[in-house]
Amino acid sequence: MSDLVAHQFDDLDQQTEAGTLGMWTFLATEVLFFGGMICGYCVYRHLYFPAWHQGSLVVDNFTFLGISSGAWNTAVLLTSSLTVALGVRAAKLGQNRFLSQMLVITLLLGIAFLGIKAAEYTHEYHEGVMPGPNVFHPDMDISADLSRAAASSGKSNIDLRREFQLFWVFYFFMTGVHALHMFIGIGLFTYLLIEARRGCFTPKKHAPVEIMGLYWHFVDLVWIFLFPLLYLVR
Amino acid sequence: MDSPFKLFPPQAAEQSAQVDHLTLFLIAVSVSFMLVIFAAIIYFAVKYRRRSDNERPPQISGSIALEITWTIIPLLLTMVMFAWGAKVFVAAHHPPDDAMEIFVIGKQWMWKVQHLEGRREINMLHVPLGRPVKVILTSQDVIHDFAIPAFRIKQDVLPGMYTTEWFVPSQLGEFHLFCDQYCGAKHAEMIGTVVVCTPAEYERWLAGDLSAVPPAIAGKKVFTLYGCNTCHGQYAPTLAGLYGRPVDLIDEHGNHRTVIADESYLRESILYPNLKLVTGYPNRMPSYKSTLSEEQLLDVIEYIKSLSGAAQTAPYLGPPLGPATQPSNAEPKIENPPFANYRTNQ
Amino acid sequence: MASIPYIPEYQVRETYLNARYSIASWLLTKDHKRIAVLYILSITLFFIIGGSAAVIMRLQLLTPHSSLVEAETYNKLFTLHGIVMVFFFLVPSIPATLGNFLVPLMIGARDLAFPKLNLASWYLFILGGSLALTALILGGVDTGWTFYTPYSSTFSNTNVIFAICGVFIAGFSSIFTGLNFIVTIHKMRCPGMTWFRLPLFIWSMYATSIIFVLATPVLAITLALVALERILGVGIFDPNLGGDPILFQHLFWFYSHPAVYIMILPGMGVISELIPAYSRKRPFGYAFIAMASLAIAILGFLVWAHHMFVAGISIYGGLVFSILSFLVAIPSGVKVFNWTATLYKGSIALDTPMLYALGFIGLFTIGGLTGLFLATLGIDMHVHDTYFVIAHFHYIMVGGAVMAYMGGLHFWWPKITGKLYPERWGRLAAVILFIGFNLTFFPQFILGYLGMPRRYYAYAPEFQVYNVMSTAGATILALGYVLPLIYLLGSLRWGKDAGSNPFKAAGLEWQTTSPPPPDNFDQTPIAGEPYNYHEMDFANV
Amino acid sequence: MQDPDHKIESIWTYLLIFLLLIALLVGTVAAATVNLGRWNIVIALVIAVAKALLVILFFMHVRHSSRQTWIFAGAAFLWLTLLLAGTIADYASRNPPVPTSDASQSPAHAKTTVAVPAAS
Repeated sequence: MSDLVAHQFDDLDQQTEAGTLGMWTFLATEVLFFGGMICGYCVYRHLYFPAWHQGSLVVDNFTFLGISSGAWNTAVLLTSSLTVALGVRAAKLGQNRFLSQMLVITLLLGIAFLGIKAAEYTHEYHEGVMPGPNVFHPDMDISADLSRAAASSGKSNIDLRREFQLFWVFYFFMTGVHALHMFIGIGLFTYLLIEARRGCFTPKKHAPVEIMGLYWHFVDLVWIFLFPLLYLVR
Repeated sequence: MDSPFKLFPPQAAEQSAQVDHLTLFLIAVSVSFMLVIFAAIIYFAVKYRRRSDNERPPQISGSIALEITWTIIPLLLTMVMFAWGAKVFVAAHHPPDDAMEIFVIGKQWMWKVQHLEGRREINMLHVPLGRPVKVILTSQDVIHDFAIPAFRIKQDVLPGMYTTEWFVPSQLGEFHLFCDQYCGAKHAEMIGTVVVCTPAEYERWLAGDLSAVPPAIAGKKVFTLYGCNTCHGQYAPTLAGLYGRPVDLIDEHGNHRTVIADESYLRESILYPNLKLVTGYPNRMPSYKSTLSEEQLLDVIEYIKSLSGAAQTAPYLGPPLGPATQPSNAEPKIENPPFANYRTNQ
Repeated sequence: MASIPYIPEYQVRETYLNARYSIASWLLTKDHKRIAVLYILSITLFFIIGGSAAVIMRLQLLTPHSSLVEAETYNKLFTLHGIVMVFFFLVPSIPATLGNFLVPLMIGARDLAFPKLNLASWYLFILGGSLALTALILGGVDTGWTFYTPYSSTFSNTNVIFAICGVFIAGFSSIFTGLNFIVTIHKMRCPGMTWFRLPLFIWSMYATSIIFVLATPVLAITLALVALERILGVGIFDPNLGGDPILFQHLFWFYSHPAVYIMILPGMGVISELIPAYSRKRPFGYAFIAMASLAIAILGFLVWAHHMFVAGISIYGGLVFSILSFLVAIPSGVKVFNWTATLYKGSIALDTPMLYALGFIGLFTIGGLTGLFLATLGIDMHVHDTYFVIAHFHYIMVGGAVMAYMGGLHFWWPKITGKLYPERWGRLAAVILFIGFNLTFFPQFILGYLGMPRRYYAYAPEFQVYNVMSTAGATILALGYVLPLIYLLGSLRWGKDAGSNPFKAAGLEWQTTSPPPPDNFDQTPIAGEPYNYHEMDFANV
Repeated sequence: MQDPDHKIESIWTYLLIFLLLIALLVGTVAAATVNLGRWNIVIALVIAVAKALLVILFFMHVRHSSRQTWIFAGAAFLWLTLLLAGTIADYASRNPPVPTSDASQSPAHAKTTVAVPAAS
């Protein structure tokens, strides 16, 4: 047995397949982890549509060059998925230099995503929409919008503000858990980059790149759904 | 009845017997299955006990016919159970139109009961024998559960929402009332007594408390106080005869649908006027969610129901009794000390 | 089995137990067998803690209004009992102990696919358990194991967040165990081990793992939302702040109903091994038992709202979930019938594990049939949230899962420790447990039908007679648990050495030595037909 | 065993998929600017599912993977559907609207009954 293969496996193929299947199983868990949140989201969107519409307008209002930061972030993550796919391909072909380059670009894109997200959070903090008894005090413009929405939906102002706050609970929770996954992804890819630089990956042994790539794609997938759910409630 | 080994609680409502019959059917099915299985196990264990340490029995790997048999027969039996159970359950959720109504509010840790004629009581529920009674439930804090074992009925009591249950008391006497959903420290003390009395006694009991204001009257005061009458009937839909009738609704895309104006609809329309718009009336009404207390809300709904005309009769529209008080602030008179039936509090 | 006559193997042979001795070699082990032993020790501790709470509760309920404990204390006790028993004993009981030990052995693998992850699971379990125990014992938690909102999120003033963190972390331990089993069963089977040659225990572990992986994350996220609600003071589930308490119940039972099958499916797997071994017969209807496990795992996800028939869900919802709940009874019935049929014309030895197995069938049958009462809408609206429910799920959880665990522990004890347990003591304890169990829990069915609500620290005097019976039974039951604890520990010191296959059972795990070597098999085995009792030469095992 | 690794896509496939993804993103953003009522969410979700499928099938190589991978990926989404369907079915069926055919008896919106209810 070579030292590439752990003692419990018969050969490299078995080890690779087990690793890949393990990651897919883990991703199935992750789908239901986010699924619980999405279920709560659906129920409250159904019950409190006007407030959620207002919330989504505030989220979507933060723009660069006239385009919502959510759309920018989607583009950033889709690009990173491309570079990950190209990186996995390079690893399979043994193109180590290209692999390292792709990993670096992926990392930069991941950091860019978190940077944009941080800018959004800061902006939202200044708008006063962080949920919580002491920090939640939406600024003048938002309050005026809320009053109008309350008037047109027949809800009391206080109720609409509560439901509006509930939107922000879900917004920060869902994007926060997603951002946590991004941090973990960046950690994993830093590890991959170090290993790639040391030339640890060969066409025969590239499973870690492939498996962690699956994770990265999944985190991208979650964002593909979070974007329309949170930014585009119309 | 005096034996400590009772198996069934008293059958004190008309549906108690129906639930018990269903239970007896299930017991009969279960016991027959148990007997078959237990007898087989014991018989096999004795008959085929190992007689020598090196014994090798004949091998039987299975039988499709048997597998099909013991899939189909239980399936059919369980479908009978489902259908029968569903019938009882659905009946228990459809009160007759002439059921008298009683409001119950659960709070940590007591039951506040409000009779339509004005009498209020705590941890006691007086009901007349032989009349269908519909209890409308809501909670002020956490989830409770209004359970009367002798009536074979229970229903969770939720904050922010109405639930109902109904029964026809069929036996005079006092019966347990329990909170069945864990609600905090004194959950076990959130108990009370259901008193089933004859209709004549019930009338006398109702009349006993003269200072009480019937909810329909109290609701009328609230209705006038907030100026509801300035719109309803003119710019807004009339409320006379509304209760129990279908309402034609329209949504923002112009689609029509119809709902029955029941308590939940009325409650929702007072709290969230915009959610269900009546065809022909753009919304002008503000929400009263943070304005009205749960009790005021019940009063107003009762008043609106009293406008239905035919079904409801005179006492509801009579002149107000006693001094004009805000119903929600008036502490109900405590008829009986809490937890009186088996344990005094402290 | 080749005759190597004169070397006293067991003295020089390297086993997983004697390969190393240091404490570090245990705490850092990646050997699935050692991790299984770590789990056995830890869940025994949790069982003792949870059981002690139950004893105090039963004593409190001996009289209608006992002053043994205060109302608040009683509430904390049943919460402790529920959380510890459900999340830290029943859920990991068979999968993490017997499952961990046997899955690789039964499929002829050297270890689980991810040994480090397996060790991490145990550490997560211990971390979660310590957090929860700290919260439950210092200060206490009074929400009940169900954490119903808005009581848990707004009204309770106890250490809810700590307890939730503990359960959350332990949840990931379950997920990783399930993940490990799924991958191991898919990818690590030895040559010849096709899917329909898998022992039935493996099928049940596979079904259990599906539930671990797909249900547990929903509980984790739901509890995280409750914690968030408490920390931030926002109303996710509190109607006064715009939330909906019934949503919590949906999400909670989406995990917690399948979790019931996490507890019982492994038990069914153990029984499916014990009955053939002590009847010396191939299981009757092997494929049907295996497929019934999968059917239970999948249908089990479709019935969660039967816990909510009177909670305020729509009547239509009630009807749909009621009919689906009846469907899940069918595969359970199929299993019971097949086990019974396996006995027919067998060679039945009523040894300790078999006593537990037959006890399991009886108690599980009662538990399952009373489940039909609860699935019947018309009866559930009378007995929901009463002692009827308590009795029903204890028949499944204790009469089912714990009986199976005890049976399995005795059956594989020689394989795990290399020592035989004392057979007479074993039979005595099994009989005591069976009697004590029925005396404890059968009266509770009647109590429930009479209307006694659950979670009451004081009750109406007319309920007393059945409560006295129940408490008396609990005393016998406790004795039934203490006995095995003593004689099993004693057997480590005084027990006779077990050979490879003391019970003359079929299965790959009996073909290796007891205790097995660190790599399980000296050479990779080749699997034939399972349960090949017709080929076994019982005289020369 | 079907091994996903032995099939290597060309760079151009990846680039093409990437361009499709970006095009779909532009589509989502554009569709959100138009008010289509309840169709907005439908379109947004259909596009999201399309994007997800592209990523899963091509970037995650499920297209060339074993049946087992398909089952695992599919099972996760099936279970998510179960959770959503069961929960939302309850919310959607509470207070069910009465079928319109039953509503023949003078709906309350009829303006003919002008009465001031609280003529106190």
